[in-house]
Parts: sequence; C-alpha cells; structure tokens
Amino acid sequence: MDNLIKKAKELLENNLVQVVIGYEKGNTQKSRPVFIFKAENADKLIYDESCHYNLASYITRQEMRHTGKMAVVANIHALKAMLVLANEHQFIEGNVIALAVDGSSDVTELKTFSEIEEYIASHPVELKEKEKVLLEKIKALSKEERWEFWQNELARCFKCYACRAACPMCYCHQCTVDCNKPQWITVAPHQLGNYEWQMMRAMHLAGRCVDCGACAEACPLDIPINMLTYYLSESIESNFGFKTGTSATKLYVLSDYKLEDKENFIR
Amino acid sequence: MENFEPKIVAFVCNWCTYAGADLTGTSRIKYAPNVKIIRFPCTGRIDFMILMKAFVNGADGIIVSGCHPNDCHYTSGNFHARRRWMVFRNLLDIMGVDLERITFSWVSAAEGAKWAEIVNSTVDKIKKLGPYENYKKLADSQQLKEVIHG
Amino acid sequence: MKKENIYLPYLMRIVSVREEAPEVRTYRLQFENEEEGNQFEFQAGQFGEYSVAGQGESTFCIASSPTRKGYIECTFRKTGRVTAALADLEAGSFIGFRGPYGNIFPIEEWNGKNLLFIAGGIALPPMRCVIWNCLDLREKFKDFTILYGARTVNDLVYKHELKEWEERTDVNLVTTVDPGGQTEDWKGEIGFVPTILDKMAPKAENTIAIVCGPPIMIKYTFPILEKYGFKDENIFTTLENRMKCGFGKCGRCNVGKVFVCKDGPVFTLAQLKELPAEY
Amino acid sequence: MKLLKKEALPKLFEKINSADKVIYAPVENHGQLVYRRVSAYDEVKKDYIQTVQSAKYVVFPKIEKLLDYQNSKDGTSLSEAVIDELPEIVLFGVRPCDAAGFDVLKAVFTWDFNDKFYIERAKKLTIIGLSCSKCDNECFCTSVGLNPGSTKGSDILLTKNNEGDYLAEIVTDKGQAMVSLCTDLFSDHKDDNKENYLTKVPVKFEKDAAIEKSTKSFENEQIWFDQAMRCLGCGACTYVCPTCSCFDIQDEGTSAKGIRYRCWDSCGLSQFTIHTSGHNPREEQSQRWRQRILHKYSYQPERLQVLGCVGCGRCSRSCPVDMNIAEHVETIAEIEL
Repeated sequence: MDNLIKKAKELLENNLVQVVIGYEKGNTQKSRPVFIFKAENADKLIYDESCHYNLASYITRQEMRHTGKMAVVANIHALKAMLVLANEHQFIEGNVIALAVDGSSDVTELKTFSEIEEYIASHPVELKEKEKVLLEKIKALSKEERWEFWQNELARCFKCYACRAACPMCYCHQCTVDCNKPQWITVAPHQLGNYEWQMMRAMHLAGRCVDCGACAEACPLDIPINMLTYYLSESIESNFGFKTGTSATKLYVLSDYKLEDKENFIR
Repeated sequence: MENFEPKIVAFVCNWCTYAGADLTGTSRIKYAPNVKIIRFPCTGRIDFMILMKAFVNGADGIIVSGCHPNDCHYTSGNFHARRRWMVFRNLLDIMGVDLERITFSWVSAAEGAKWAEIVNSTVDKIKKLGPYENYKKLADSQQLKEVIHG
Repeated sequence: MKKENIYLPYLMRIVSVREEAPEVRTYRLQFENEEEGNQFEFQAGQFGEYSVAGQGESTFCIASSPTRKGYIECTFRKTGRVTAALADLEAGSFIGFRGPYGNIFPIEEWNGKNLLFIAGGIALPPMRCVIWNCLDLREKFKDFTILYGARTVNDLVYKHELKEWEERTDVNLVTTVDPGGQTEDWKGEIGFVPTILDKMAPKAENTIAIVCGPPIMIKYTFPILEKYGFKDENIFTTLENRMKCGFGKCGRCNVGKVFVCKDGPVFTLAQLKELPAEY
Repeated sequence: MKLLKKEALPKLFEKINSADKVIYAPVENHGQLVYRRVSAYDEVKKDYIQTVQSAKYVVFPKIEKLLDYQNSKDGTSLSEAVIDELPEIVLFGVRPCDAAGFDVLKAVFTWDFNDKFYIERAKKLTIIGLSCSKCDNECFCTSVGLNPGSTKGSDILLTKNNEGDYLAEIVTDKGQAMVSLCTDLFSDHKDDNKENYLTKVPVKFEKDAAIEKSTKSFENEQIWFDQAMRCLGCGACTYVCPTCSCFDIQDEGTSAKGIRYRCWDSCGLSQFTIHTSGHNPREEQSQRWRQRILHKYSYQPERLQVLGCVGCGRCSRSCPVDMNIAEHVETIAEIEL
C-alpha cells in the first residue's frame, strides 16, 4: 500500500494530476472512496480486499469536469469500466491515469488505452462464487417461477436510484426516467414502474456493463438487479463473441452488426 | 377458453411488411382481424419498451416484422434491430416474460401470403395460450390497490 | 375556504383563450362549481397549481386582479409537459386549479406613493395582476410608471392592454424591445430594460419599485435602482423555484430556511439580500 | 409502570388481532429486517438492533393516490381518493428513535395546511415501542436529545428485563386504550430502574452546537465540498430515513382516466430542484448534501421546533459510499466560527 501512497504523492507533487481518487479507511464500511487533492493527504490511501467499490463512476461526475487530470486507483472492474467510457468518448486519453492494483502490493501506472487493454487481457476475472450460484439458480427456474421471482424482488424497490448512481456506465446528465416528454418510464415505484425501470436499465447497459456488481451492492434493499446485466453480458458474449470492457476502440455491440449474426427465432 | 379473442399488436416496418400486408388485402387473402397494425419507418426504429407498452395496454400477443436482411430501405435498420431483439429476448427471458407471445418475422412487400400465415398462426397460438394474465395483473398495479414495502 | 383534501383542485372551465405571443396564451377560467367560485378570494402576488388531468401540475401566478370577480386568468408559455398539454386545450375545456398559495404584494402600504413597475418578457403576468389591482384603486397612488420590455415586438404580451395603459393619462407606459427586435413601425424604445431604466433616471423619493423578469434582467436592474437611491425595502420582486405542493410540505422550493411557496414568492430586495445564493 | 409477562405477549397479539387491528412488526424478509404484517408473536424477530427501512410508510407510504380523474367529451371529473376505510394498525417493536421520528412527520404534515392522508393514517396507528438493549457504531440517539429508553412518540414502551419479562410504560391514552383491551396481561409493578436494562449509546456530538454551527455554515462551501465529494446523489439515505418526508406529485393514466399520486422524492437527486428553463439552484452534489443536513439540523428546528433527525443511523448503514451522518454532523458541530 505504501508504494500506492508514494505513487500518488509523486503524481500530485509534480502536478501530473490535480486529484487522486482512491480508498480511505471507512466508518460504517471498512473502506470508502476518497479524493486526494494535496500530496500530504495521500497517506490516507489504503487498498485491501474491502476496496471493491468501482471508482470509475466518479470519472464522469459534474464536479470532476473542471478539476483537470485525475488518477484513479483502479481494480480490474474499474479498468474495464474506463475502457467502456473511453469507447464512448467520455474522457481524453491520458486525462485519466489508472493506478492498477490487484491486491498485491505493487501498483502499475497505466496512461494509454492500449496499456489498459493489455493489463485487462493479462488479468482475467470471473463472477464471485455466490453470484454465479444465484445466476444459475435463476436460469434454472421455469418461466412462471422467474416471473414470480422478479415480481417479489422488484415490488420492494422504492426507486432511490442508488443502482444508477453507483454504476460507472450510468452517466447521462438527464436519465430517461427523468424526462417527462414523454414520461416513458413512470416515476411511480409500484410493481409496474419498478419492473419497467429495471428492464430499461438492463437494456441500456447491454454490452456496456462490466459485471462489477456495484449496482447490487449499492441497493439498500439488496435486490439482486446485477443478475439481469450479468445474464445479458453472458448471452452477448455467446451470441456475438463480444467481451465488454476489453477494447477502447471496438464498436459497442448494439451500435454494430454483422451480416452473419445467427438467430433462431425470426420466421 | 374457446370464445377468447386475443388482442394482437403488430409493429411493422413501412417499406416491406406494411406493403406486404397491403398486398395480402389486394390479393383477397383473409386473415384474422385480431391484429392491430402499427407502422414504423423501420424495424430499427422500434424501441424495445414499445412492446412492453403494448402488453401494459392489454395486448395478449405481439408481432414484430420488417424487411429481410439486405432489403432494408435504410440499409442497416433491420440488422441493428436483429441484434437488439436477440439481446432483448434474453432480457425478457431472464425477467420471466412469456416469449411465446412475441413473434418476430421478415415479410417482404411481395409476401402477402406469408403475412396472412404469420398473423393466423400467431392468433391461433395466443388463443391456446389465453389472455396474458401476468402482465394484466402487473399493469393493474398502477391502480395502487396494494403497495408493497421493504 | 380551505379544502379538506388539500391536493384536490377546483374544476375550472376555460371561457376564453387569447394568443399573446408565440407559444404564450392567456386563459380566462371560471369555477365549474358556482358556490366555490363565490367563496374564492385571493390577493395580488399569489399563485396556483394549474393541472391537466393525466399530465400533471404546473406552477404559475394568477394574472387577473383580485378586484375583478367571478373569474381568474392565467398566462403561460408552452415549455414543459403540462404547459404543452394546457396549450392544446381550447375554450370549454376543463383544467384543475389549486390555490391561492404564497404571500402578497403589500398594496395598502403603498398608499400615497409613486409606483414604478419594471417587467421583462413573460414576467408581465404576475405584474399585470398587481398593476390592474392598483389601477382599480388609482386615486390612492401618485404617479404610475410601467416599464415593460421583451425580446421582440411579437413577444410583448397583453398588447391590447398596453395600448389601453398608453392611452390613459394617469399612467406613464414605456415599452422597449431588445436591440434588433424592433419592427419598422415600432415607436417605443429600443434597448434592454436596465439600459432604458437608466435613461429614464427614476426618482427614488417616495417611490416603490416592483421588478419581475428573467434572472439576467433582475441582475442588471437592481444596481441601477440602487444607483438612483432606491432603498432595498422599497424594491419588490418575485422569486421562482421548482414547486410541487405549494403549501410548504414537499420540501423542494426552499432557499435557505425560507420556503418560496409560503414565505414568498413576493420578497423585498432587503429580504433577498439575507437569503443565501440558492435560487 | 406495569409488567407484561414474557408468556403474555402471544396473548397480547391474539387480543389485538381479535379487535381486528393489523399488526406490523420486524420480520426477516429477503435477508433483511423489515416491518411487515404479522399475525402471531412467533413470527416477530426477537433479537435485532434496527430494521433496514423505517416504519414511516405506515403513515407516509412510498406512493399514495391523491385523486382519480375521468376525462370524457362532456367534461372532466376529479374524485378524491377514499382514505377512511383503513384498518387500525399496531406497530410493534418500534425502537425509541423510530417512534420519535413519527413526531417529526407529524410536525411537517400538520404545519399550516393539514394533510388529510397523513392524519387519517396516523389517527389509526398505535405504536408499541421496544427499548434498546443493544446498539451499534451507527446509533447516535443520545446526540440528538433521545436515549435508548425514550418514550417520545410511543403509545406504550416495553423494556425487556433480565428475566425476559417486559416493563410497560403506558405513555398515551391510545396506549391506555390498548391496555384496557387486555388488562389481565398487565400487572402492576414497583418502579424498577429501567436504566440498567438499556444499552449505552456514546454521545458523538452536542445537539445545540450542531444546530447553531450548521445554521452558520451555509456559506462554508469547503466543508460541504470535502464531505460530499464521494456522495453519489441517490435517494437511499432519504428513503430509509424515518423523518424524511419530501415527495413528488405526478399524474399517471390514459387521457380517458387515471390517477394523481404522491410518491417519495429525495433532495439528493440532481433533478429535485431543476427549473423548466434548465437552471438548477443546486447544481452540485455538495449543495444537495448541504440541504440534507441543514434541512434537518437548521431549517426544521427553526420552523417546526423539532430536530429533523432521530439518530437511528439508517442512512449511514444504507449509504453505498459510507456517508456517515453522525461523523459529518460531528465535524460541523466542532468547527470554530
């Protein structure tokens, strides 16, 4: 962890970045995001297995727009999210430096997109065990049971939008649910409103979600909404061979097409 | 439910399937009147949520039909649509929506007979499946009779 | 008479529609329930929530004067979802109206004083309510000046009433359009409201100034009033903030500790200066 | 002070049920503790600190129909939502901080205009509080003028003693009415010292200093900026909070018929105060966080004479990025002006 602090101090002292976004010791939780603007505060930085919140969600924040260059302590999911953001032209190459950490003590500084792509290629990552088990359980349910499962889970939602706020891919200034001409997704947190909200959220993240699980962790009611996006990522990879968050340049799956896309349901 | 008359909503592209449906009419081919046709400039323009709005408003079945690959008036509208439906069907499947109730098809302007066949077969299938009770119950939650907390 | 269910609007019928300017309309509304109409009273400066069933509610002022009984008028520009739905209606249609909400212009305190009304663009409606109210009690006040400006001649609202005010000898009306907004036969001033105000060099002595307009106009008008010696407590304005309930519960319209819907929308400049910069 | 035997509780539930009242109590649901309807005492969770969501939805549901509308060619009709056929509700196992939260809601919904929906629901509510024998790092009721055994807001307050029986304090006449339903279950009891059955909650900041300093720190942009940098701008803290009462009013339905409803809204969301012109008086997240703190620790004490926070710690437990309200209010209470 100390060479993370050393690296952060070096970047800040030489004014290579204006802010380092990392983790500090938490109060309710063991660790929490922190923004270091001055080198002497860099001693707060920590990194351990409790630091899994996806810091890439801060890159597109309103307050960051006029802060200048930033360095982000990035676990593998944050790096993948950065590639998707890069693919969607949300930041200029070099403006966001990734301090890649993987639980061991060394820190790799990644400036260019290709460096990030290589690092991701050499650090494959899987869903957590309990996430895999739940996903398989849902997939094994019958159509009727799955409908009941989601009706029971989503009826509880009160649309606090923590899932949207924690997601690095949800950076729209005005989300569809905030537009009211037309009111495409109702504001009301009744069963229909929640069902349509999660369906639209999952569809807008199809081929963009990097399976970091920040949405389910942020949900105060522990609704397993990450299962929707995990299943889509899985099926997109098998249908189109498209692995999200592995390339900064390859076209995003739904804005591209191939003549030989195979399907078995169109008559 | 023998006298159940399903309500089917068809989202069709203007250049091919809509013209195909015209051809069905001009060549005096009869098909089930249960279908309500909604015309779109292209299948690429059909937002995935529109299908759900049809279910919310009482549809029991949906047909989505457009130009064959390489026939699209806008060259790639149907290719994008194809990918969107492949992804969206997976999402509907995991969320428990009954995929049997949504029929996807390519119908060109010359395939009047095929359009009639698709409509008739869909109406028969939905007749067997019966009204879409699940989604009607979900749509009913808008009346706020029972609000679930926590 | 406060309704038991504070969210239930009065049912109002639109009796007349007047196109004021592109996308700006004035509706005259009558209470569908006679008895509610007779008991309804309000004062200049108050606002209401106008709603189209199925689209939602929208907040704007009551544009007619409380001295005119039996109807209320509202003027709005078609911008959001509800105002767009309102703009689709025509005479005979029904809308909901909840109110009156908010505080009032203290007209009694202005007896024997000169009145200077400064309005910009679509902000003339809240002013028109207090202007007509004062004009109906004209003898109570000394001289009466109205400075009203808009982006172009076409954007001036209440054009026929401007003519009426112009012909009156006891009212000094000055209308202006932004540079470039004038037409060939335009006889009024050309320039932004603050510049024309500066040219008029208003006398502060025993004068009340009432200012309503877009934030940019307000920002440049206050310093000019202060330059000519207007004291802060003699300058009145109305604040605009997003509102939903209108009676201090939905927690949305506060500026610091002040609810714009309950402690406003009418504020003096003195009060405004105490408020934090949150509007 | 009365005594309620351990074995008497199931009977109390039966008596309440037989008086066709509905009982809500903390139960395990989807792996979380939440107030849900129960029919018997054994369904109730026995050993817990706090539910995830507060019980405010019993008087301020997340979505409430205000009126129905019908549009037809001969006119529009607006009919009030019928609210008076609600069942009597008994809320069992409410912690003292939650019970005090109902007083804050009452202050808001009966200030100046009376909110009929809140009043009807509150009239039919009886609260049986349960003192705290345990607390955790997020509890700070003692810093906001409450304590683990406070009777504020409860109609009856039960405190479990070492033998497992309950000291029952009858606080209000609603509580007395509840007891009169089953006087045989409550026996008189000498004044047992309730204190030694309660947990100790460390005081984190001084209430009056927090109110005074927060009122004066509106302009102190740096402190709000530093605190709210990591705040994501979601509504989780406000929706789990027992005292947050902000709401939105919307219409839903077809052009022919539909409803107007009120639903929860949050000052943390970016669109809360946006004008139609696009101007937003609270553009940045630090301003929204400032609103959340000042509304509770400055504006409500001044306007409604009630502190808008009951120290339950739910917002700190539910925040995805650990915005701990006690820690931040403590920082504000200790700044030198």
